[in-house]
Amino acid sequence: MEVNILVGGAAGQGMETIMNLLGKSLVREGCGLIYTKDYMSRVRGGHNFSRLRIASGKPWAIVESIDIMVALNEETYYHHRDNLAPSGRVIFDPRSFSLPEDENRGVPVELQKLAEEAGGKVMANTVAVGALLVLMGLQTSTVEDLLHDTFAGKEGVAEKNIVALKAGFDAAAQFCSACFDLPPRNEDGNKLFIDGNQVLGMAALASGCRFLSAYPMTPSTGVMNYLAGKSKDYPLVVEQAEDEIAAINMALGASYTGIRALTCTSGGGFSLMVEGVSLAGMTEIPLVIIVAMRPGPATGLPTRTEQADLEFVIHSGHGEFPRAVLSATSHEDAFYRLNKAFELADRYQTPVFFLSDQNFADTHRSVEPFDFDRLSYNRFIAEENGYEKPYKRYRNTESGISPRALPGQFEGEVVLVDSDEHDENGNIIEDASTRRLMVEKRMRKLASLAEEMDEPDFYGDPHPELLLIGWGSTYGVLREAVDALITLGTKTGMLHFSDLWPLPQKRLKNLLAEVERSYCLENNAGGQLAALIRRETGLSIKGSIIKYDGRPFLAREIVEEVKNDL
Amino acid sequence: MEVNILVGGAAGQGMETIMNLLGKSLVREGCGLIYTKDYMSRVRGGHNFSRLRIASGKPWAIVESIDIMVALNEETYYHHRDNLAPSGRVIFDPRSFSLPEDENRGVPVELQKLAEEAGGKVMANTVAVGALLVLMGLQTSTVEDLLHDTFAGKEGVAEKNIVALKAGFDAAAQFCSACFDLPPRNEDGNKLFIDGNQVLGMAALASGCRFLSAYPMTPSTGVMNYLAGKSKDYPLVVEQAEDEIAAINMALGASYTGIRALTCTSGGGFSLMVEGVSLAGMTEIPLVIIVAMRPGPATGLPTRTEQADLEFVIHSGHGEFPRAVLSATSHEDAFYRLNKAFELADRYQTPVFFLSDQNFADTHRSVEPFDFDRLSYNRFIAEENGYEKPYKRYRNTESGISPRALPGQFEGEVVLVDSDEHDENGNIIEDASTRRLMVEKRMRKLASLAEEMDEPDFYGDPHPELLLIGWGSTYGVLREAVDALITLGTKTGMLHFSDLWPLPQKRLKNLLAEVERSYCLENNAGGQLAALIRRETGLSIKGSIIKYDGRPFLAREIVEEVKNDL
Amino acid sequence: MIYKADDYMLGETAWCPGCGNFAIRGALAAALSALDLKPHQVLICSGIGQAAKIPHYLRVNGFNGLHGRALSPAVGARVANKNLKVIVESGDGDSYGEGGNHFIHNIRRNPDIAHFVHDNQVYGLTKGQASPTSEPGMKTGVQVDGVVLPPLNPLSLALVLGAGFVARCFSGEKEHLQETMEAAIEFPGYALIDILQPCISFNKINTWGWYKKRIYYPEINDPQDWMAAMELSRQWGDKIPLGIFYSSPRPTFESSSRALEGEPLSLKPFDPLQVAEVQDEFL
Amino acid sequence: MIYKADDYMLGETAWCPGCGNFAIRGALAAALSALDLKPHQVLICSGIGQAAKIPHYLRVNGFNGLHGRALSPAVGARVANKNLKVIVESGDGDSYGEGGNHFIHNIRRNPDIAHFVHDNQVYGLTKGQASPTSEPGMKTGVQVDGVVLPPLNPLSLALVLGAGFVARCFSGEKEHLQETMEAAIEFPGYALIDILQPCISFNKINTWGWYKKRIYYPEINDPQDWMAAMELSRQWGDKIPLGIFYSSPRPTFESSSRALEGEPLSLKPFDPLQVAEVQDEFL
Ligand SMILES: Cc1ncc(C[n+]2csc(CCOP(=O)(O)OP(=O)(O)O)c2C)c(N)n1
Ligand SMILES: Cc1ncc(C[n+]2csc(CCOP(=O)(O)OP(=O)(O)O)c2C)c(N)n1
Ligand code: SF4
Ligand code: SF4
Ligand SMILES: [Mg+2]
Ligand SMILES: [Mg+2]
Repeated sequence: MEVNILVGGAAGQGMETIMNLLGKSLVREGCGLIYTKDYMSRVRGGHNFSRLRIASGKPWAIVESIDIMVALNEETYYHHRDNLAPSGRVIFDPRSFSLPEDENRGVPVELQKLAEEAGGKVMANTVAVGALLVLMGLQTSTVEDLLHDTFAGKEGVAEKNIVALKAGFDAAAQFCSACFDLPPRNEDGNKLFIDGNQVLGMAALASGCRFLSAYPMTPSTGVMNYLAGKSKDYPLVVEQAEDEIAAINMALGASYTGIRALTCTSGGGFSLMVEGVSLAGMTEIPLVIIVAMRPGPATGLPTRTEQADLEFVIHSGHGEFPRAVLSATSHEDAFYRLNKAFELADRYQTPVFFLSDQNFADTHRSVEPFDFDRLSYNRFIAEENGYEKPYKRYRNTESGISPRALPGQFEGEVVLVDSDEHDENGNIIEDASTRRLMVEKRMRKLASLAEEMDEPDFYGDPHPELLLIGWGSTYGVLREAVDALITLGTKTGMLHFSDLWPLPQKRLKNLLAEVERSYCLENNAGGQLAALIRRETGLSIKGSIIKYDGRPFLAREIVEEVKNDL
Repeated sequence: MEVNILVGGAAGQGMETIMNLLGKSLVREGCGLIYTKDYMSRVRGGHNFSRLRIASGKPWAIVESIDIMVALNEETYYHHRDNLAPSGRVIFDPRSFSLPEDENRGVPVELQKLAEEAGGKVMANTVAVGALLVLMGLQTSTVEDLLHDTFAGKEGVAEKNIVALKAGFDAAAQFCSACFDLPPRNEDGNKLFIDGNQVLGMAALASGCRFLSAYPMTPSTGVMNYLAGKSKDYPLVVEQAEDEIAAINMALGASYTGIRALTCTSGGGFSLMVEGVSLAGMTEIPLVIIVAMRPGPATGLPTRTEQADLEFVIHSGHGEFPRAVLSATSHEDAFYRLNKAFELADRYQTPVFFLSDQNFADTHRSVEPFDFDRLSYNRFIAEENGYEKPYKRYRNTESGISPRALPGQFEGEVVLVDSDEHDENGNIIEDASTRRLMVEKRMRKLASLAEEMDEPDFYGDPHPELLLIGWGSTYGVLREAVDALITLGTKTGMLHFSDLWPLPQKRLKNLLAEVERSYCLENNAGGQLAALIRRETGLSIKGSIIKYDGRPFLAREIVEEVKNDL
Repeated sequence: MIYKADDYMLGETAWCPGCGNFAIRGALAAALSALDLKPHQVLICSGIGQAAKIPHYLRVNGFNGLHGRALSPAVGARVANKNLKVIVESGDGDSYGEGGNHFIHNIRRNPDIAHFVHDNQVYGLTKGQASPTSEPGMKTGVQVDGVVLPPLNPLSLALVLGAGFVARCFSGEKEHLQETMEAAIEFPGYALIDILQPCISFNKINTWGWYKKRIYYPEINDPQDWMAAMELSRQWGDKIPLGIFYSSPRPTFESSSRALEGEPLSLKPFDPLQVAEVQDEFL
Repeated sequence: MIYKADDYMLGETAWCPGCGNFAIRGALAAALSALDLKPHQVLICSGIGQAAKIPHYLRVNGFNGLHGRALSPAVGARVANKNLKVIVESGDGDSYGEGGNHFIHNIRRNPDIAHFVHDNQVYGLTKGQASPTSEPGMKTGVQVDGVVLPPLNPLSLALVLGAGFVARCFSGEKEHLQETMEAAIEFPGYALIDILQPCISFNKINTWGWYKKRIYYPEINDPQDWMAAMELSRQWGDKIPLGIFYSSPRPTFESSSRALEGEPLSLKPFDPLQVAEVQDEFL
């Protein structure tokens, strides 16, 4: 049992207001949901839309079919009517446009007029929310509370919005009240309504990150916005750099000097950072870099999704040095995994990448509150009596990890980091034997780093014949595809990589040996995970399901591709 | 039969003068030779040295053993005396330092004093050349000619140098005259004495390159110097950019507007260019990029050699797009191959990389004059009646290659290139189907590009049991190793890649199936070609011979590693 | 064919209705028409941002490159084909922020390029963060306590770096803008116009009204008086002067290069065999 | 322990005998000693170049980063630990060329950093190409017909961008250099000293004698007189003024950040559980 909602209009018409009000109140009502955004790289006009799916259990991905459409403009209706269920409904403003004669699913609500009557045009979106509520048989009280929360301190605003809300509710009630059954709800409604960027921002804050230097770039900017907001209340500096080169170099300076630092960007900005990545590798300075992927090359499709920077990130920066690459799969996982990224960076004194993408970054889901107890905070900094004297920043050790002291930490000791090849003190050298020593010292870290990698997550039939392999933000849609294929009678499993580099191989090798068919599923044209698996294991994944049009996968597409391939 | 010379001293002592005079005159005398540089990242002081090897046939690599050492300072002697042959000689200035008592190989020549007597201290190097000549049983006349050429127009300078030269000749003659036999020489002496950077600069000029925008960075600066010199006489602009980002973007603007453009750099500078690389991929603008590798990460060892940027270059830039990666193997090959790079860039409208390294860039060899007739110059530009009207920069075609017109070329037509995803006109788009069309159009070029790749060069026993696989500047040393192994009774062959991406696979697969043992030999720590081969073919090369201390391989090391592994 | 301003107009824009960009586009089209520059004779290079979308909306050659990197391809284009009129058009973030290094060094380089900066004092396309010219105190999603950095003054900066043509316009003064654009395009060398442009969506401080109230046309007696230009360029606040503050040509980048004499490089024929003598020096 | 100038000296340098860098290093060591700054209290950030090797030759904390990127890690260091005295020291190519964008925007940002530029008007380490401050006409392996770009004037530029402390020194005037360094280090905010430095190997124009003949100490009555400073900064040629042309503090980057009040960030303890309430807003 589920309800699928689409809200569409031009950029600037305020879809987000509707979705946030609706989404959050539904979560408070105990609904499990997911809400995704499809928007253009512009500020006004064009065609944007959002989908919200409420389903029993946990909805992991959206579907195309629409039960309730809110068409803020005519274009929306025509764009999407083919996906409107026969029993679906279209909320629209009859003063703005009319539906074709043969369309009998309309729910005309005078959004603008009712809003104006309530006190202002801007509240048209609140009117629409009222209409949505009544169609699903909900009352307005939860949204009312929310409006009070949101506009706390702004005299009269909440009240006016409540008038608008009720007006929408009443207007739509004339056409259909509770036409849609909501799936069973959980008792407490004590879930978070949160998007991917917020999860990452919060995870950074809760990992003790104290400096974000970044340059705005979609779809990573949400992390910056989140942390900037928090810098009012927490000991945290967020600095907009003059460019991405400054961003990463500032972060490195801060990390060297002793605080956890972060930078975030997307492909083009990341391209500008790779010299800094190489510097982090050479100087052995911990750094976490969130790369929120979007379709490239170059500027590409700034507000769309893709997973095409995996190999670039793994090989980014000139020269050779250890690094780890983790990725954002589900919201549930990402919170703890970004914490892991900070821990790994500090422990191994090396850059750690966290690959997100627009599909993850901009998607809201209802999730269990996070368990802050599960977070770690270990800085792996030398202690007064815990290091060999004299202090040497790059002292040669068995693990390859040298004791890390902070500048100023110990009287009489100095900490020198160097971009050139250097000796144990950090002083520039040119001789072959010190060079060898240092390459080997750095590279030795890779072995233990490899052991920190989590094996990919398995889901599905414990004895699968068919294996779907994925990574990053396709986690949810793959789960839905697995469920669907199992229902259709195919013993299906999925193996989903969160930690990507050094590539964990055990579970993959075991499973590949057992299954009959396997597919690598990726939001890119090159099949990059498949290539990486081949590079690391020599094993070829025969099947490939790829999508590179900037849109996330639908479970239906995956099921079809698999079925067609039989 | 061979003579191996080492000239060593502090930076600034003028080793280069000696080597250039000597090398060029030896070539004019008909000697086959190679001359390499080992120098520090400083301007004065430290320890630098050069090796010159004269051997019958074609010397492909230097060796460690020394027949004649010119020790411009004491350090040089102690650094290298272990490699001095029992019958070897050391030319040194007895007023500057003395050799140990038990050293009886000394040839004391008062370099400074004789120079001063000839007219100035700076000519000490010329004195040394005179001494070298006599030791090898040569006369001074060829060097005299050369001095006249070099100082043409500078009144009296050649003459003074000739006095110095003869003084050195005479002084050394007292100790040994013709102690070393030169190998048989070729009749005409009509060979070029040229280093790798000069080969590349000349190839660019001869390929019709008309714009180099670059930022100085060792070991690529030689290309810039060469072309800057030529900009006096040829229609060629060389511009020192404010940074590498400007360098690549200027080159792209020039290429778009219709001239062949080049940029050159090394690892750190290349890191700054990768966003531009991605732009070249998206806009489909031809561009040749020379990446002269040096040891990284970060600043690393600026004046040393490494082959650690192969995978970085192949995956550089965010997003996916076709590219070609070629490399510098021998001087003989590089000239034509850089020409191929320009042709491929123009034909496929895509970035083409040319991987050089310090070992190639700074090494002089004697080579046959190049055959300019073998160079191609095809611009693949649309002709007035050769394109479908209206002109569309990104017209969809079967090959993926769109007709390329230049801005201003056709009245009434405009040429629009775009960093965003675009339609056939170049106008920004966001819809899924145009995106798919364009990704597929671009990616289609890869298939025919792959067919342009030359199979790796084979050398050695036609039915090898042992196969050495290499790429780039290790060509020469691998040849010498193959010869040595064959002499030692091992049926050895080598497979050497010049064109690396898309990786040509046929010959490799065939050979691997036949041989018993195979080694990938690389100047890096990661075994990047081996990884690439695995990625592309699933095949694992079992043996790995790697060196990452910033120094080029010696044939002896290769032979030993192979032997030890038996 | 004679091109009227409308003939340069192309496609539907993605700008917000009411945005100052429209007037700037209009003024440029009118300027091109007035100068009788045909579409194929003009090249606009831009970076990324709202302003930088302009090559999609005008029928001329276009190079819509990377964020912050509009000037560099423009220089390359001048090397290849000095017959093209090259205009760089981009936002304040693009030109002075990400592109700051190219801004300062290309002023020194002095290529024959007209640089039109749509200065809305904000990052429009990425939804409202501070740009280098944002007013102190402006609150944004990132500058949550308000902008603290003092705004960069592009005109003073250009003057100090030796720019030959330095002007300020306002998108709301279209005629003046058009005239100034014409002068900048005709000027031999690098010519900067910083164009004040209201962003109705994100800049709630520097609105059309805000600008309108402050702008005035000072009398400029000697456009070669550098100190006077410097003083004008530093006026900001209650009164904001418009005009060509400085105009005084100096040798261009193109004129310093032997290779750029005569025909454009892109038209000079080439044959590898003609240059075979270059290898002789290595014999 | 009390550190005398010599106690800061470290290792053997890779500089050419006779290079101006030695005197600059000496002056800095003397300044650190005079200010009683202990090695562990000081951090020098540098880029890449001859000048930029300085962290290897002085016993203080050092961040020898990337070419052109010395200022950025210095800012980050100030965020993490505002108890450190942070000095940026690098070459003219590094600071004004590759690093130009950080130069202009960090002047605006105004972190409490002293920036000492070894201005030898040439790229030393890469063997003599033109730098942004090279004299027109200077011939090099790349500028084969001589430099054509007008030199960038770092002091005027800094003034226009609002720098609070702007000075010029000469490595051959060691005492003045040391005093000025002390003042710059003590100055609250970004403080620039452009230090004229002979490069005996590659700059045959601006030699020690060339500088020596031209330098003079103008009388500076009011170090807060911006216009006077601007005029001084523009003097170059037969007479080259030395001194602190401008000195007038304005609010620093650090002072604008709430998080930087009190203890340095790097010393503030942290526990994830303390911030668990942040997720409540999503309920
Ligand atoms: C390398 C890189 N970094 C960041 C971005 C994201 N980005 C696109 S436009 C823009 C700012 C645009 O501001 P401005 O230049 O002032 O143009 P406006 O939109 O205001 O006209 C940014 C940060 C990008 N495209 N590329
Ligand atoms: C990204 C990058 N580009 C280029 C280089 C090469 N490089 C090293 S130092 C230098 C110039 C140094 O000039 P300057 O900063 O004036 O220092 P100086 O040696 O004169 O003291 C260059 C171009 C580099 N290391 N990194
Ligand atoms: S966001 Fe601002 S600058 Fe961009 S189009 Fe809208 S009004 Fe214009
Ligand atoms: S090259 Fe010039 S700057 Fe570098 S150490 Fe030598 S004299 Fe000094
Ligand atoms: Mg703007
Ligand atoms: Mg310098």
